[in-house]
Amino acid sequence: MDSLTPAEQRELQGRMERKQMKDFMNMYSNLVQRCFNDCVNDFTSKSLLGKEEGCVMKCVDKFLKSSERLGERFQEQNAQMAQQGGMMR
Amino acid sequence: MDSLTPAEQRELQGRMERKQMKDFMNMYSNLVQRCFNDCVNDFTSKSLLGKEEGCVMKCVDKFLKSSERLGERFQEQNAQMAQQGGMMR
Amino acid sequence: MDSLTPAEQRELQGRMERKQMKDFMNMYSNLVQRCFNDCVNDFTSKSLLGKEEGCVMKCVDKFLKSSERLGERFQEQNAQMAQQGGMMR
Amino acid sequence: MSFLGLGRPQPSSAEKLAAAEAEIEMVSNMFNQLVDTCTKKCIPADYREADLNKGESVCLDRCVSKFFEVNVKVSEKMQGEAAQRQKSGGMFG
Amino acid sequence: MSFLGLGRPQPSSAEKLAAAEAEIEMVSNMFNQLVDTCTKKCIPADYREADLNKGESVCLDRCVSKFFEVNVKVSEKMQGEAAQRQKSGGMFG
Amino acid sequence: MSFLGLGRPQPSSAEKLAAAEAEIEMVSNMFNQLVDTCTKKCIPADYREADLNKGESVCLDRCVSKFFEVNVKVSEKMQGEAAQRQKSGGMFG
Repeated sequence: MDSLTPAEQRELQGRMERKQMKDFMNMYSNLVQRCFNDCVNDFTSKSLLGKEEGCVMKCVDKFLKSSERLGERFQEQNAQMAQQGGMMR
Repeated sequence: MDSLTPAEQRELQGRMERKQMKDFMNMYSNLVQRCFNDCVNDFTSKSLLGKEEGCVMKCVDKFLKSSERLGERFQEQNAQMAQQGGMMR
Repeated sequence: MDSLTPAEQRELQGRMERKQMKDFMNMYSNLVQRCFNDCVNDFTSKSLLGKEEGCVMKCVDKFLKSSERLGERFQEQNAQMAQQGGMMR
Repeated sequence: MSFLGLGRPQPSSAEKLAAAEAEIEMVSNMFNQLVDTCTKKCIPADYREADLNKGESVCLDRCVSKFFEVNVKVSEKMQGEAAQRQKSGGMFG
Repeated sequence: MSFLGLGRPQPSSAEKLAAAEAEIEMVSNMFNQLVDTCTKKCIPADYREADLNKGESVCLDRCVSKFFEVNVKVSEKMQGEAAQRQKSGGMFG
Repeated sequence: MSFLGLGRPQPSSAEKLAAAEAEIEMVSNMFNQLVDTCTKKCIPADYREADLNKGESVCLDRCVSKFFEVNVKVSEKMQGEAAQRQKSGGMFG
């Protein structure tokens, strides 16, 4: 990556920002889909039941904490692998 | 969105048309995958059985009717939410 | 497709190569996800068990062989359909 | 139409377009997920008849309503989390 | 190669390319789904041996054949639906 | 950072950017799959409490470790396959 010119790095930076935005939106909608799927199963009412809402809130919390922990471990492993000269050696 | 110039609106329009085409293709292939998955389970023959074909046809019909109904409700809810000043208030 | 100019064909070629690279990466990560899902279920240890590793290796092998066979059949069917004048006639 | 706070004024033309596009894409993705989720919840996989019956139709309507409600709850919660995370510099800043 | 009627003559160069690209992408997506669907239907998840056995091979071949047949049936049906929908202006015009 | 051998010097600017982008995208996709896979393996779907408990945390850590190990094994294997396939001209050349 160090062989990119400054202009190329700026372009890459821009693309990465758009990608981050897209990733965030994907993460958000996966989160909604998963928590909806796991928590909402009663369609005899039009509004969320109290226990469904509680489940969704705990699901979101748990998912965010998991993602954060997984992100930390992922970066550690990635750094370790980079030191060993990449996955392919 | 009203802050876009006419040229920007045309560009956005074009991108949206390409997106619609892509969405249609995705919808189509999800439909095929779902109906195939739910209806085709016999691999002792090379051709579709009569009951498999009947199942696929009803599956497609039902999926299109569901999507249409979901589309109507989605637009109603979206309009209602826009009136209340967006999801974020 | 024969109505494309040489310049258009080169541009299309380039896009297809980028798409192939993307397809390969998707195939690779689906493969990892599937084999991980099916083979790794013990989280009392930090390293892969012998039987987990064996399962992953056989899973990869089997998946590559399946994909190859499916690719051959797919091309045959596609060619046959093209002769009959396309899916839509 | 201002979902998750996208769509606020942006300087350059490319950025304005990208923001508008992202907003439309978000709504469209949300619809696709709604279709996926609610048909799975409400339509049994045996397909006995081509028409939606009464029970299925009502289930779909309620599913849309609950799906929006969950989206509102989750996005409110995420905004709170985002504010907290902005300092600590987490992965989804 | 004219899947779902894509690929008819288009005026501008960008549109021609987009149509050709869409056609190739459609075929490629169809293949990816085929792989996903047919391996799930035909390959048991225990992976006792690295090779495809006879039963798995035959199942894969028949799965491809049935997958194409379903695609033909569904796309014929969708064309009928599309013609009907064009007047009423539904979501998938 | 040289995952699957991407990132080697490329002539044109567009190609260099595409390679760098592909590399970043690969790492990012891998993370997304890791999140998907490991939360499904380690977090039960009943959500009794908002916090991660000890067992869930340890399971997530080990899941990451095993997920990387599987990636290394699979990519080594694929490199071998790729070398073999290059002659026969298979689909994933």
